[in-house]
Amino acid sequence: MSKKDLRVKIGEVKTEKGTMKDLEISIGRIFEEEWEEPVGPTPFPSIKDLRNWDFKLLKRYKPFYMPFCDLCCFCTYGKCDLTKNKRGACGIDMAGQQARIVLLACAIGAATHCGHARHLVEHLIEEYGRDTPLSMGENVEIEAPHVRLVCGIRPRKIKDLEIALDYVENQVTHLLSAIHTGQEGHWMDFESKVFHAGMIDHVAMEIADIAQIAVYNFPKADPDAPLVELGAGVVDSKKPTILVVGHNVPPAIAIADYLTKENLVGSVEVAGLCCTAIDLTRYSSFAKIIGPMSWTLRFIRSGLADVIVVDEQCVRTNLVEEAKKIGALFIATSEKNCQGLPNRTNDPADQIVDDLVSGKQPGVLIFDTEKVGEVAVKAALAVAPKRKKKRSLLTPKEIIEGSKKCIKCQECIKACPDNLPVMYAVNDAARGDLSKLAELYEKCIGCARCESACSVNLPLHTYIISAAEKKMTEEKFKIRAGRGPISDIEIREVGQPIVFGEIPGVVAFVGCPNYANGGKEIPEMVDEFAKRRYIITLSGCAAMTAGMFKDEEGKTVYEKYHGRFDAGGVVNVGSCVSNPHISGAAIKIARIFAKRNIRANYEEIADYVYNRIGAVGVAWGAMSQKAASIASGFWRLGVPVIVGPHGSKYRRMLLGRKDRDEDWYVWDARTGKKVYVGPAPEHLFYTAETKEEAMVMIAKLCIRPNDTTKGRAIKLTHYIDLYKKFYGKLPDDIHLYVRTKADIPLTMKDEILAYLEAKGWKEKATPDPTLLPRLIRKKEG
Amino acid sequence: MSKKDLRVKIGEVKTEKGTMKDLEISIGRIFEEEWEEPVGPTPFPSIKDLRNWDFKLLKRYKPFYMPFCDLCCFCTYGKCDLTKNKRGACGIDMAGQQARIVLLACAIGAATHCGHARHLVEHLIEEYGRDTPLSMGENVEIEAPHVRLVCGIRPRKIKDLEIALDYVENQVTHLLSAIHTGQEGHWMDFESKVFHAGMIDHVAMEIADIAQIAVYNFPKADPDAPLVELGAGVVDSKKPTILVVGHNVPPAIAIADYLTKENLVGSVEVAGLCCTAIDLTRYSSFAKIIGPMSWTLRFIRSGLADVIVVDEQCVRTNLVEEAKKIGALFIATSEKNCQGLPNRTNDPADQIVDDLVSGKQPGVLIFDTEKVGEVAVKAALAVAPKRKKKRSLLTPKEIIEGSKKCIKCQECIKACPDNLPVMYAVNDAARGDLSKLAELYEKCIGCARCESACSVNLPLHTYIISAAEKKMTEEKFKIRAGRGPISDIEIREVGQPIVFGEIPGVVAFVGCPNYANGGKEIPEMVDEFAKRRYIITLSGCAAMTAGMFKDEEGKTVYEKYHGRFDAGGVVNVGSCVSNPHISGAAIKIARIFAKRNIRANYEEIADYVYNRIGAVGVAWGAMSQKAASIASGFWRLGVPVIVGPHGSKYRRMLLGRKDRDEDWYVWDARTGKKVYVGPAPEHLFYTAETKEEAMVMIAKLCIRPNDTTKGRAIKLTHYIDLYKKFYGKLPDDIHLYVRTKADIPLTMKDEILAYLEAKGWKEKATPDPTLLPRLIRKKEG
Amino acid sequence: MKLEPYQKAEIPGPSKAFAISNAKLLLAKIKKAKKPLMIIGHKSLELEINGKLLIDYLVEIAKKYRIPVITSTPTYLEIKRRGYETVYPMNLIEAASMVKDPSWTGFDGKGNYDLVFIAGFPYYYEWLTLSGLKHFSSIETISLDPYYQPHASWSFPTMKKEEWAKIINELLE
Amino acid sequence: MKLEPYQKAEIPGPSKAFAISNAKLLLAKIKKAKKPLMIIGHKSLELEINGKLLIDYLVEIAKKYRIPVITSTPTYLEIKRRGYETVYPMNLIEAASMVKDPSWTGFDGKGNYDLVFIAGFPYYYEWLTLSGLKHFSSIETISLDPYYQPHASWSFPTMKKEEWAKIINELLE
Ligand code: SF4
Ligand code: SF4
Ligand code: SF4
Ligand code: SF4
Ligand code: SF4
Ligand code: SF4
Ligand code: SF4
Ligand code: SF4
Repeated sequence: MSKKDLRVKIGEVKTEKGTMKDLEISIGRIFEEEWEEPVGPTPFPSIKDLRNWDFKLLKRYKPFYMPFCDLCCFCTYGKCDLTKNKRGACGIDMAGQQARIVLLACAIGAATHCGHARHLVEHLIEEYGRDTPLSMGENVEIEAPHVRLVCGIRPRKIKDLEIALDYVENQVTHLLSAIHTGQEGHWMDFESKVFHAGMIDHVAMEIADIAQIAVYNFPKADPDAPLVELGAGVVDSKKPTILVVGHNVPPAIAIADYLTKENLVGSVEVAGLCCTAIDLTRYSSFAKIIGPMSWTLRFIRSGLADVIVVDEQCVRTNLVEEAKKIGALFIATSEKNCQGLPNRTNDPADQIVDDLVSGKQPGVLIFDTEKVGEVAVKAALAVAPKRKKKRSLLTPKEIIEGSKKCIKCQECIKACPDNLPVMYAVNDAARGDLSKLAELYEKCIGCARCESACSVNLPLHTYIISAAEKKMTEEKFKIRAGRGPISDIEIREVGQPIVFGEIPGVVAFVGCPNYANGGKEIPEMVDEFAKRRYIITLSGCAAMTAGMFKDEEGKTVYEKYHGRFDAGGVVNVGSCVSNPHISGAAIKIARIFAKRNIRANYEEIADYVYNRIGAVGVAWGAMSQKAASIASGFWRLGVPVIVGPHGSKYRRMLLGRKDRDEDWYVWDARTGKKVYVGPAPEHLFYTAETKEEAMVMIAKLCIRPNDTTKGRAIKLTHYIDLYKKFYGKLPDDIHLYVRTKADIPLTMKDEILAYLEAKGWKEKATPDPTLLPRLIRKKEG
Repeated sequence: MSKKDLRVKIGEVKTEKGTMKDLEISIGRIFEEEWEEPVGPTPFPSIKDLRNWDFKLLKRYKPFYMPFCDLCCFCTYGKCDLTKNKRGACGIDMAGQQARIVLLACAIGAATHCGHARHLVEHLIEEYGRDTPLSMGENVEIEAPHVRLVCGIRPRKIKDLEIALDYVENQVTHLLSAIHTGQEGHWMDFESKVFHAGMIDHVAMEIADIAQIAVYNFPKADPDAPLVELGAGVVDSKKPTILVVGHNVPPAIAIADYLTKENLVGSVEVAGLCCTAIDLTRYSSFAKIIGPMSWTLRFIRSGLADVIVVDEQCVRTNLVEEAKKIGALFIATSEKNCQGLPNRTNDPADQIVDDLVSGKQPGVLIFDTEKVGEVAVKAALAVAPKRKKKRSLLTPKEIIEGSKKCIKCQECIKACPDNLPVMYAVNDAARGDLSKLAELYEKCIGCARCESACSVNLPLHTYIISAAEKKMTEEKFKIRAGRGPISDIEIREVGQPIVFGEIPGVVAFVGCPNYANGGKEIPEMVDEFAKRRYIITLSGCAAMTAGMFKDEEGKTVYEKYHGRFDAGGVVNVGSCVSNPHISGAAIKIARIFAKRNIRANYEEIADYVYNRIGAVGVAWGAMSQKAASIASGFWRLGVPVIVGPHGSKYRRMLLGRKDRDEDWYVWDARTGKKVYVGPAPEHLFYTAETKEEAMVMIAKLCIRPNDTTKGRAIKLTHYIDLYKKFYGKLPDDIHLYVRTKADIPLTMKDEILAYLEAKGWKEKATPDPTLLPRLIRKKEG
Repeated sequence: MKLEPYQKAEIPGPSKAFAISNAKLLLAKIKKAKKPLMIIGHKSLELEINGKLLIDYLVEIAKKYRIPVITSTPTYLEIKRRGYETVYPMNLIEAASMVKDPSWTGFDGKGNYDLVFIAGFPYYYEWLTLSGLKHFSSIETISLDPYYQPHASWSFPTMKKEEWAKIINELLE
Repeated sequence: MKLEPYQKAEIPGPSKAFAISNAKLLLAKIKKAKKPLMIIGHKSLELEINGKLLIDYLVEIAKKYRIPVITSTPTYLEIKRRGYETVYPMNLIEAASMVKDPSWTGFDGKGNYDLVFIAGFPYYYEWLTLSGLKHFSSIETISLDPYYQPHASWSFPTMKKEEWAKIINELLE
């Protein structure tokens, strides 16, 4: 692919300048010549091109695999027992198989964003034309850092994105192919492919987001993006309500447009779950956000939605059934999520509305976005008076009566991903006390597995939300609408303090909050680090969750902190596909602050980010394959990621060994010498057991070899301070991070000096760090 | 994608006619105008475009799912228990999950062929230029039936294939994306996507094969392609030997070219496993075929290979280790299969050879095909005298001594995919009798799971092959080299007899023979149906296996039968990627014989094939994800597939219900009436328990609604004859297939008439059958 | 006597067959069933237990308790040869997909079967078919093989062949 | 007392923990171990058994048998508060990846541990870590949770808390 070779053969081309017949053109490269930045070594890199870089990381951060299952069941030779060092019929061993599973997850993740980006770009081109410019606003010159970095092209118009998408699809296909039985076998090469999947995933996401920002005129690098209503309680229950669910926003936008066109704004509520909600609020001032995926059943069963419109990704797969329960009408809009429904795309809108409202067809499939807008609104208006917000919530009496049927089999507890004490809450309920059920609401992730498992078919999830109904209706918060990219001005201001370490770090809260406590702990962590003047970036469901908590003054973190990409900022970039603005900020620092060439220059930039930019990702409740590939995109770029304990289910961690000095040498680009720089960053992929552990690790993983003494002192202050707070003592690895006495935080000087002495600490050098010998300016020896 | 929109923006284009600067072109469609065939309704169909057709098939052939596991472990919500009607945390149920797993397998399969095709086409373009014409020989006008049918384009030069590959990659990405948690949920839509994966897989395979046929000048629709040596015994053990393994032939061809260039033909043996072997023998007269994937360990452990060169697909994943055991040198050549080896692509050939031969690096990775040729040959010449065919086979004494260590734990039996009685054979060996071990050789599929499981680490697979060494060295057979496509002339001759049913059927033996008995049973079935004057087509490992048996006269089926696509022919089309020549023959019949438009006209052609062409696929030991997608490509085209019992591991069958009359109505295109046509074909995907059952079902599944009375009588003759042979009585469904008395085979007239009478049989109509109301020529009513 | 799949890796998941420990249990099942059915595979022609082929045991059970049998070829001919006539040729998975359908009326047209005995197939083939029935039907299934088939409702544990024969012989007494 | 994962779906595969049925067995294991280690999770601060927190039982065992403990925060503070000093702050999987490495010399620099007790983590977290150790190390692992952890070498079955407490109390006597 590095020589991606476009060619066209056509019978007839019509351009503004006339018609050409039987034109045939071959083009060796598609690189613009007018762009002054030289093409780096790896334009459109294939799987193998960055393998060396990956191996460098993988040698420092060895995978620790945790198989979900002793078996492999990938082909009809299987199942194969891979316990311990057994090999499967194809010759694979357990490490290989685990890495292969991780690759599968990441390939699915990357494919999902790529498919999303492709459908979005196709749609936008159809609606707005292929020449729509890709402006990210006045303050953003580097519109697509990932596309530039990886592909080596500079997209100017929306059609330029298609070249990059072709590349991503090509690579996804090769990656998936490597999973076939009897292909790759070595864990290390599987892991390198995992990183590759992550890299192209960031390209795909970036494409999706810049396309929609440009065309729909979402906030463009706007630190003051408006505050938006958030929570299960923000919907006006008296109005007809449309619920949009998913990630690919055009159908939701068509609904908003139709309402605007028909002067119905204010008469119909439009609220959303997951990223479609986030993206809709970047477009429309009247849309509302209910919450993340785990809020799906809560909100639907509350009965407020009259029409449910789903697009793709993170859409609970049995919503047709759930919609039926509450008499809501159901519209599917994506070819990736058809749910067996009749395709009504080519029928007149009114006929579809009739069939829905009359109950002839409780659900339909419509691929025409505009028609979705019309049908959804008309159907909502028509059905709302009829169904009168039918709900499936239950009265205390119903719950108490039902609970008495429990046979105490514990199946609910055993089915719950977090082993929540459902049975005990039910048994209390049978005795008339619903408080335990209501308490579960806080921790429950809305998966309904308990319900599905119940021996006597109690609607357990409904019990939980019914018991907590009051709490649910009181959930009214604010979130800052997704602002999109970080502006060049912001980068110019923070580039140096970040690279020098004076802003102690950039912490990105991303991914789903689909594990217990996610809801409470994310806002707490955000607050802690914003207070400490880290830069906090957020996206997707994590961004919502951060907003779902109010301090004593009734303020969410979005109201409490500013939205600039600067110390102490709480910066919601947008939906999941906005994540590349976070990684992209690091790339931009390399370009704008450090003047590195980024064009097709992945390895050098990753090396730069890895050694200099104290960024860390936190995915506190991530559950999806997309989350896996997003994380691996961060890893390849040299940004460590922390997950909650549930993250162990991703089946492997990438852990450094600070006890092995030999692992932590870099080249000094100035001298060509190998220099010990300490375990910085110590890990690349890490599960924290508790939020306290996570907070300590966040602070530590922001440490980078390039920190100035001032920067290192600031970072150590936070690390040590948090460590002391949560462990009651000094951390046992300070000596690895203190290079000279000037690195020591002033306020802890004596204590640390004593500690260093006890450890026999010696002064260390501060190099111009790199893992790439080719970047040494002076030849060694 | 149906409006696949190519656009180019370039700084500079150099063409033969000069240089253009800052050219920008937008092209709405890429369809040649000069091609007189009109563009059908579904050019470059997306996932949803053939959903209606799929649903028609799926309503007749309902999936019967057989979960491998009660659980789903696809995301970090899991594992989820889906037993019975439980739902996972994402809302999916067991039927949805099983269909999703099938889709995953098929997406992997399609991706694998697509990746293969892409690498091949890129390589050929690089080596031979993009304008290399795609000639399939004088007698083939329709060079790419699948590309024409699906994409609606007519590829003339190799570069034209890239457009189709872009399309396939795009669709693979969307399909994979549908597997993400919280996307598709309904089994029926997953199954429709399965069919879609199969369809694009045939496009991908076709691209790969016509590219290599055209460029490498493989036999072009040649019924008299040369006979080639086949078997584990055909290698001259005195010569330095290179073993090529995999599917993507360029590195093997580079070896052959280097030998030719250096005048070394005859001094070095080149033999192969799997499809690379097949494709190499289509190129080079001196190459030999060892056997299918299951022969891998046999041959390697025999020690004959001095150098092992692997490319991609169906390559046992621990061959680095196996090569080490016998001191063979190892070269990997594909980015999909790097095995953690050092990348030596940019080093001088002699230096690599030195490092290999000296043992400094037992294995290397080389992406430069030409360099692979040079290194492999030089290394083989250098190492052969040193290693002296070191083997890992054992003497009877060694086996007997070793066998005494057996602790009778049965782990070997429990680990064997076929529960072969390994322990009992070992225990006999301990008593000095190796005959049972030698017997296992016939059934063993070479997976080495027994070995891996053995509690006392006995090299059990080596025991088996050592005990059967004599037999192995006597394995010398012939196979006809892959002939490529079916010529237009052949189609013209057989089109009518096939469509009318006078040639009773086309039986395609495809896929791996990786289950016990595959080796014996495939040749037997081929012989039976060739004798009955069916047309037998074969590809890949099944084609090899068919050749691995000699009749009393010492002839293989390739020597016994002609190679024309005509009654009684045994037609090896080539490797796995040659499969589309088989399905393509059906498409060509529709075009050439019936004059249907095939361009972008999938549904109509599938309807044609389904109702008229008595073809059936047999995958008697298929194990791979590729086999799954190949099969599903046949299904969507209306061709049923039979697998052996192990095929149950594909986890679902598509079974018709002949007892439900209402399922078997078609439209009569002449009258617009709905007409009962009997269960023809009865099933779409079927496991046969035994070869006898398979043979009866093969004959039955060739029956089609369109058969003339003569044709039907012939088909029934074979069906009833085989049924009587294997069940000793008349089948109980003849009345469903006899439409008028003229359908009754003459030789069985009385018996069948009596049977019909007893069944209360009534005469039935013979319509012009179609499942598509739009094809009715006269409006109904 | 372990409740462990005979194919080591073919772990079913949380739901596993109950163990058959004696003939009484089998007898009770047969008695309780309104319409039992037996499906026999060709491995029954190879597996010898105490000098007698598995197929002989199975046919004797079918005869004694008048259980109709479904089988394929060549087993069909072998069963006929053993003088049992209530035997229908049908493929295993075809049979399973019929039995799964509550509206199927069986070979006598009088209604579907409610208990399926199964034995004598390649392990994985039987295993998967039983899985299909476990998840997608409410039919009770009993494997009569001398090893554990966890996807059945009931199965013998993987056991010594003599012990198996003892129990089966009791059933035949 | 079933050998069934506490998370219904977390079926390990063919290789499963042996059941701990009495205190003697645990005692023997401790005695035999050259260098035991205990890793304690924060759920031990929530789980009450017979009026006493799991962490208290665990710390008492550690104290009595002088087993060094690895734990994270906030558990670290809680263990210190209980007066046990041989406790090292470390993340569970970090600890597992160290223990897995035969060349790791432990906290005393004298060599790696050979027996790991583990308890008090979120079920799946402990489950997966144990899986990592099962497949990629030869360390013996014992789960002390009152429910079955099948990826351990040894585990209590899922059992009544009183029964669990009885056994543990015997160990503490
Ligand atoms: S992919 Fe390999 S290990 Fe997995 S089931 Fe197939 S042969 Fe076994
Ligand atoms: S719905 Fe809530 S309580 Fe029920 S299983 Fe899921 S997380 Fe547990
Ligand atoms: S699964 Fe149902 S019956 Fe069983 S304990 Fe839970 S609530 Fe009670
Ligand atoms: S890997 Fe998953 S689906 Fe496969 S056997 Fe294990 S738990 Fe079941
Ligand atoms: S994909 Fe669905 S069923 Fe599977 S593990 Fe995830 S939540 Fe459970
Ligand atoms: S190598 Fe042969 S005998 Fe051994 S497990 Fe595989 S198929 Fe069975
Ligand atoms: S696994 Fe090894 S020790 Fe056990 S029975 Fe088989 S040959 Fe003997
Ligand atoms: S037939 Fe099967 S084993 Fe042989 S090459 Fe094809 S997929 Fe591989």
